[in-house]
Amino acid sequence: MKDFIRPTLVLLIICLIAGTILAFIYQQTAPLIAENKLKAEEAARRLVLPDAEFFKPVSDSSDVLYYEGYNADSTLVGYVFSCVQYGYSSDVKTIVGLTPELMINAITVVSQAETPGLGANCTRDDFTTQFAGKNPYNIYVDKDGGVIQSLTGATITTRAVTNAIRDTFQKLRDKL
Amino acid sequence: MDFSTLFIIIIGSIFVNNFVIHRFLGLCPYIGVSKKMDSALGMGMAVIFVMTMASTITWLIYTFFLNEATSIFGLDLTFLRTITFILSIAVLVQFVEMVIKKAAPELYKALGIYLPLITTNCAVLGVSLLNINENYNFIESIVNGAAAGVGFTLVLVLMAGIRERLEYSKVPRSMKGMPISFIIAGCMALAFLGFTGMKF
Amino acid sequence: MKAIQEFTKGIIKENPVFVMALGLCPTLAVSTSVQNAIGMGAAATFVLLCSNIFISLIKNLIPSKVRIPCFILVIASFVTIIDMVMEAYVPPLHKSLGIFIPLIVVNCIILGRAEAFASKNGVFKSMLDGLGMGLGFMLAIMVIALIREILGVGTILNIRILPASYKPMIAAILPPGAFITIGLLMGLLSILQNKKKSKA
Amino acid sequence: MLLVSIIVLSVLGILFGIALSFASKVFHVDIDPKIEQIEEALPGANCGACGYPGCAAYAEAIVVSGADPTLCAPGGHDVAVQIAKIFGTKASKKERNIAVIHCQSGGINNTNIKFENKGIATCQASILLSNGQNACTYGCLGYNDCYRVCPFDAISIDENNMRIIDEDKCTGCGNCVEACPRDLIELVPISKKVHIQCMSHDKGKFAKANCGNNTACIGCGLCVKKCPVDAITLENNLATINYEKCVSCGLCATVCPTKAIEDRIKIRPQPIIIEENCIGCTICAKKCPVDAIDGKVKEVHKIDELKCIQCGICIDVCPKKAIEAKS
Amino acid sequence: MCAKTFKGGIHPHDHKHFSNHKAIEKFPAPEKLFIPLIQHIGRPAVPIVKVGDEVKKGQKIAEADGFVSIPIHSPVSGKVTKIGPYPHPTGTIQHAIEIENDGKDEWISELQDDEKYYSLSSDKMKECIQEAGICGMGGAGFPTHVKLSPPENRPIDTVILNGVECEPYLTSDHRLMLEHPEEIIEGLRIIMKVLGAKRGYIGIELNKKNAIIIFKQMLRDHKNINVVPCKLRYPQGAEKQLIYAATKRRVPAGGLPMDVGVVVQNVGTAFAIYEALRYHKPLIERITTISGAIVNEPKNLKVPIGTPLSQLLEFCGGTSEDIAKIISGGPMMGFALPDLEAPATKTTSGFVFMGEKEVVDTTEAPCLRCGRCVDACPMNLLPSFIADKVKNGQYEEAMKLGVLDCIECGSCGYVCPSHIQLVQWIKIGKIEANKLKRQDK
Amino acid sequence: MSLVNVSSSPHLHEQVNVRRVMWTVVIALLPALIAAYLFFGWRSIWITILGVVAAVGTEALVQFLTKRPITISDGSAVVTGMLLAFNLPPLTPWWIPVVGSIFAITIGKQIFGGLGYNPVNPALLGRAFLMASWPIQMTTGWATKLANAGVATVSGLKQTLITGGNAQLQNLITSATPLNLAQQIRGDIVAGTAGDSARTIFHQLSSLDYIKELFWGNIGGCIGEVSAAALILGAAILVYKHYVEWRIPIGYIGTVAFLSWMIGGIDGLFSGPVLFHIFSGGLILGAFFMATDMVTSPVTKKGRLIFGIGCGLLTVVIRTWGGYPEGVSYSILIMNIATPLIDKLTPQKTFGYRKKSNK
Repeated sequence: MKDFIRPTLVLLIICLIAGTILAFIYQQTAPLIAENKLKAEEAARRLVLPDAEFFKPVSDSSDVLYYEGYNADSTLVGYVFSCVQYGYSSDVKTIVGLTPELMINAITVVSQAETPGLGANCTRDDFTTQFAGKNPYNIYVDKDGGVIQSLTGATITTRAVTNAIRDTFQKLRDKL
Repeated sequence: MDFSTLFIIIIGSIFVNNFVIHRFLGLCPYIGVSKKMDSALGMGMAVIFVMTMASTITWLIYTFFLNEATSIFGLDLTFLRTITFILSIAVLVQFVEMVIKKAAPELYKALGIYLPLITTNCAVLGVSLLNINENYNFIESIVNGAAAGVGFTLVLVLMAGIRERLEYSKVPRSMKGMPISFIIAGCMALAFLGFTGMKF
Repeated sequence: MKAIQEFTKGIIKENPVFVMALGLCPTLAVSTSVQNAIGMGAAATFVLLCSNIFISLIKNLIPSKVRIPCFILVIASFVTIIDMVMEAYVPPLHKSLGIFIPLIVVNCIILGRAEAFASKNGVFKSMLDGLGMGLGFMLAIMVIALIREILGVGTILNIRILPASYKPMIAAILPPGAFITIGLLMGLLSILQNKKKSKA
Repeated sequence: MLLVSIIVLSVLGILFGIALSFASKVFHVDIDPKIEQIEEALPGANCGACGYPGCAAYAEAIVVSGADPTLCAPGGHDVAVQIAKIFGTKASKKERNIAVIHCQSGGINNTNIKFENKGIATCQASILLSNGQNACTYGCLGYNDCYRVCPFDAISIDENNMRIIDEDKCTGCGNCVEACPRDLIELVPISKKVHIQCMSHDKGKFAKANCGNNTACIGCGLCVKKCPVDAITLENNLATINYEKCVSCGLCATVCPTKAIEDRIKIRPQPIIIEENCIGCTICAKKCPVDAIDGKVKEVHKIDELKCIQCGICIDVCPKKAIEAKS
Repeated sequence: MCAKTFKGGIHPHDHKHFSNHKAIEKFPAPEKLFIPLIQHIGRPAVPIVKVGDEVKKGQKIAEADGFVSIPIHSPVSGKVTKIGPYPHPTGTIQHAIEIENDGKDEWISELQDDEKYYSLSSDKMKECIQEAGICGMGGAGFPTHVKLSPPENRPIDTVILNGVECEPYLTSDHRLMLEHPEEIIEGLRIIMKVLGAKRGYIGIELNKKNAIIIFKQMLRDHKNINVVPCKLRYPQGAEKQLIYAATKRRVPAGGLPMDVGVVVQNVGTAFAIYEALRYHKPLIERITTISGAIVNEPKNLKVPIGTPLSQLLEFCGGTSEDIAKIISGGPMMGFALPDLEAPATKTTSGFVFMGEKEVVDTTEAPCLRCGRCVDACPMNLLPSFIADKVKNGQYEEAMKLGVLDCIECGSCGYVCPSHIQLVQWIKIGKIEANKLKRQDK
Repeated sequence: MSLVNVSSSPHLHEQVNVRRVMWTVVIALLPALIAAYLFFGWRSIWITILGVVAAVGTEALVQFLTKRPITISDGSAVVTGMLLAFNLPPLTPWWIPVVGSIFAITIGKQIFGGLGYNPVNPALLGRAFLMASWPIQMTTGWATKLANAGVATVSGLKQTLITGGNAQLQNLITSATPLNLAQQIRGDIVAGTAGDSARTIFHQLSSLDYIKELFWGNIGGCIGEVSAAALILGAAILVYKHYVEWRIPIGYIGTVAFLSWMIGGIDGLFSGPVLFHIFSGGLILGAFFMATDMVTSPVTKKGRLIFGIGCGLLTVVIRTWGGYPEGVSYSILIMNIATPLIDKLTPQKTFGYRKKSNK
């Protein structure tokens, strides 16, 4: 019987200690982590809609979540939505800022794992800036007859970004 | 059941995002146990078995204990996932090893001796964590675990084949052993790049 | 052996990555940039240091049957701690290291040192050993990352050092580049060692 | 939160603790205690660096199939030492053997040849072709099979294409002995320093003519006569040293007309008797092969330096360490 | 002509034009003969004469040692001058009886002409063959009487005479077939009677059309004997390959032709059997080809056994340039000799001399794994893999790959672009594998 | 008498050695190079020379540094350099073939001990490395003799484009190789995002006119893969010389033909453009010159057939679902890696081998 008790007991004690410490540290860090997440999202929104002071999430039954951006005077300065589509080898997630006139204000690619040096270049400014001022309703990649210049050698990623914006916007447009 | 999803998971885990040469998981046994084809195969089989088991158990633990939405406690205990996963994998492996050793010594000789090596195979813990990250459901998790194991076995056996062939080649002395194995792995990784971007 | 030797041996003579070929998975996976390398190195060093100290403290209490589960538990706890701390304070780094932080648990270096050294030696020695090994790991991963980042991106720590006209060799930051880099480095090291031996 | 996490972990801990200790009891399998001990000594990281699937498998391989005990990378030297201890240092006091090559003809470059061998350049292969290209059918074939099989780099090839055995590196493993198709290599206790460097059973005339170095044993028998301890015999035209009797005095080498005997002791120090220590036991005088020591019982002995051949036997046999070598 | 063949093999130039038109010449017995005690497979014969003994032509000078062995007879009358080691045409040193020819050419008992030889009982025939010291004359030299005594559970229904002579340069069998077809057919009939076989075949390669035509004509009356014209392909003359070509039967790996009810004999053997039965003449001479581009007068010679090669070459007018290689037997399977001392034996079908230009460079390059050796191997083995295993001392692996099934025909070495000496590696492998086999037992 | 030579049998040898084999391959590759010159101009020869010089130079340098005998005259480095260059776009920057050759020779070959020991085809490894490193330089820089014509040189196809008035497709055509075009159009069609004109174009791919152009090589593409006719001429030399055995190329091309017919089409199963797939994208080059690389393909007869079929299968899979338009080099690389395994799994039956039943 002794053979059973000692290992079990030791394991138990270590588990106890570990559990305690971990739970304690978790309690300390959890709010920070949550805050970080919010901050990061907020920062991304601010990036695509710099005029806005604060954002108001808008969600309806059709489960498309978007934000309305207001300036200090609480006037609407634009909208922010996020969209995602599978690119060459990963999901490409983009956050788009719209002016109140429903033109693109700015976009930023927040997460992707495309080929470095090719598709991954979609996060670079020289790519994202070309979206500013375009009408999201009918943007197309140049290869498809549109105006968005595709990344060299990475048409698929470019398409993923462009088409994601277009498709999501088309769903959203009626609500804005 | 959506079979095409499962198919994509299988192809993805075996070829496109092969655990060893794309995700860098399980490199130690990959380099260590690839000298002989026979042991590579034994190791591979053991890994497939353990990965499938581990995927099952960790998914259950995660779903019923840790995940806030589905947990019986209703609490977010995800921060415990590393510790619970690795503990259950370690115990599972040790337990299975003991059982096989007693119950089926023949099987143990062929397969069981590779079991202890698997505890510290990061591919096993890796697949458990990835299952959670990818939000796979129960069946998908099991399939992913098995497929990842198959992918591991595949590259392990291929590697063993090449190394057996190279054993008596004129590889420069300083490159013999580990270094050349990594070069081979590099060649394999380059070849497997052909699978990237695969879509069905 | 002198205390200072316990510390320095891990850095070059018994370098965990190049000489003992342990902890390969994270080494290759996160060495795409020097920044990641430092982060991973620091995290692993922390875990190694803490677990070595802790295990050398409790080594006499643990029965052999549950030795491995106990060690793993200890290590996993520290890994979870560093995981949470990093997520709280350096979220970008945490994100880019991704799954490889929890995978420190199964890093052979840590369990290996716990078993081979900490469970047999005193606290002070174990501490030095852990620190040395950790730094050796960090050094190795940084060297690899340095090469891969310079070749693959043309930068060090995101600071461009090669002229903009340099067309980055993307393969260097892809999996094949990792394998080939470490293979060549190991080969180089063994050339140096052979030279040293023949001189001695 | 705190409580629940503790509970979860504790439950797991208890569960696994019981499961494991239960399993280890129920599924206990007897194994060689040595394997267990070695497994204990190994780091248990199961990293696979040794090439075996895990520490247990490696431990078993060491015990059962005699695997190299120094393969553990994480454990390094310390573990290797421990494993050696577990095996119990069987360090018997038996003298270490080293390999000696009994031929002075370095093969293809300096022996007389019958034909040009265009076949595979190994000794093993060359004897398939008309029994080797050397004129001497007993001599070294010179394709270095011995050199290739030596796991310790103990065999080197000098500028005269002779194979030299490094006495320090040679462990007497016998790989080269097995590899030599002409059976020229023999394991000899390391203290024996005089060797016959020929294996030719040909008659003197042929043996000499066939030998590239002209250093074949011609079976003249001078060494047999000279040997003070009757360690040399002549059989079938070839002198052979019985190493059990040989005292490495080197006298045979001095008389050999063809220099077929090699004396590896270049300088033999002159033994001198330390008079205060000598108790006159006469052992040395009895043992001296050339009767160079004189002395009566219980009197100090003397060495006749003219007769002395500096074989050193007296130094070894003196119970009082009263004889020393003067450099 | 519907020619038969087998799978694999190669097409080397046959170089037979040097001597295939030269009629067989009788070589006058030399002054000294060196008669090896081993000229066959099995245990060496035991000398029954002493140094100084007078011997007569056809006198038995060595007795068979056991069943798998044959006696040896003196080819001349003279005096035994020495019994000791002497070079052998296989490139080794073997014991031989040296006889000084007295030039009298006295038979021990004059030759008879026993016309009723065919009515002898098969046991009697066998005994006669055994006494005449006949062994397979194609090259291997297996004692003929052993081949003719299959165990009872292996009934033989077919006898194949091997007149393929696929080795380049050699023409001795060819000439024999042209000059003594009747005798050969009679020999075959004797063999068939001894074995109780129903069918007989004579396999001849297409480059000996004149021989095929002769045999077809001669065999009109023998319904149960057929000529099998074979495609020009090396090694068509190998036993198993010839059996496959003639009967489509496959001799099992590690098995013997009798396992499929077949016995193969060389045409020369058939001729010797005929002579032994009809004239009670022991095997003391044979047809040997001396050929090669550098030989001044290539010839087919009827040579007393034990004649040293140097004399044969002299008889053929020597060579036009320095000899770079001396081959005993054909160039594909024969042995290279270090000098001209070796004598002709019962199994020597020829000697080939090569000049500097014809000698192949044998520097090994790394294996390209091109697989040409695999395509060429008539036994369907993997020669390059076997050689690789042998090179690295993995003899057990080599055994698993069938190293012992190799017939050493040399096709693989012939086609290897890297000039790897596959046959020599395989020979080493065979020796080591046999050692292992013995250890296991 | 001077000393004679003694060696083991056989004492005759076929007139063949490594050097002869390799230089024959070089000669067999020349027609394709000439075709490349005719269609793409001097640039293609320049790139090829750079690749060859870099390969030979690297081989010599590495062998010099590792103190091994220098074996550049055996021609294997020349073959590697040529094959590598043949897999590059004609207008690629000059340093691409140089870097590729250096990588191919060092990492692909010399590090394993030189000729005969490399597990994968060095030229293909070099190409995969370049493809991973500089994808932009490797996927642009196509040239055709008729400037800016590309696929559109086919009159019928051109007509379709003009009448279809589909500007975006025209754009696409001028910058891509035929396979690139086919893959993209097919992708669009399968996804349902392309119009009828795209369908027409896809059908044009299997028209006799277009196949003719493909066969002679009047299309965009890599230096060496452009002219199927020239490649077949070269392959004929190798086949005639018995340096190439039928199992690999026939297994390879046959599988591609069957599978592309089965699944490569847009109108359901068994509607794919077979000839288009055979003559485009370096399949001929791969099947006859690269898959048949002796060192990296199986030795056993059955193994060679499996190897060829495997290459074909992977090629079609990559062309149909993969991220690259052209799957030849990757599929051969992957099968190279599997070669030792194939060899091991396909032992040959010794002649006359029987199961131990009758004993």
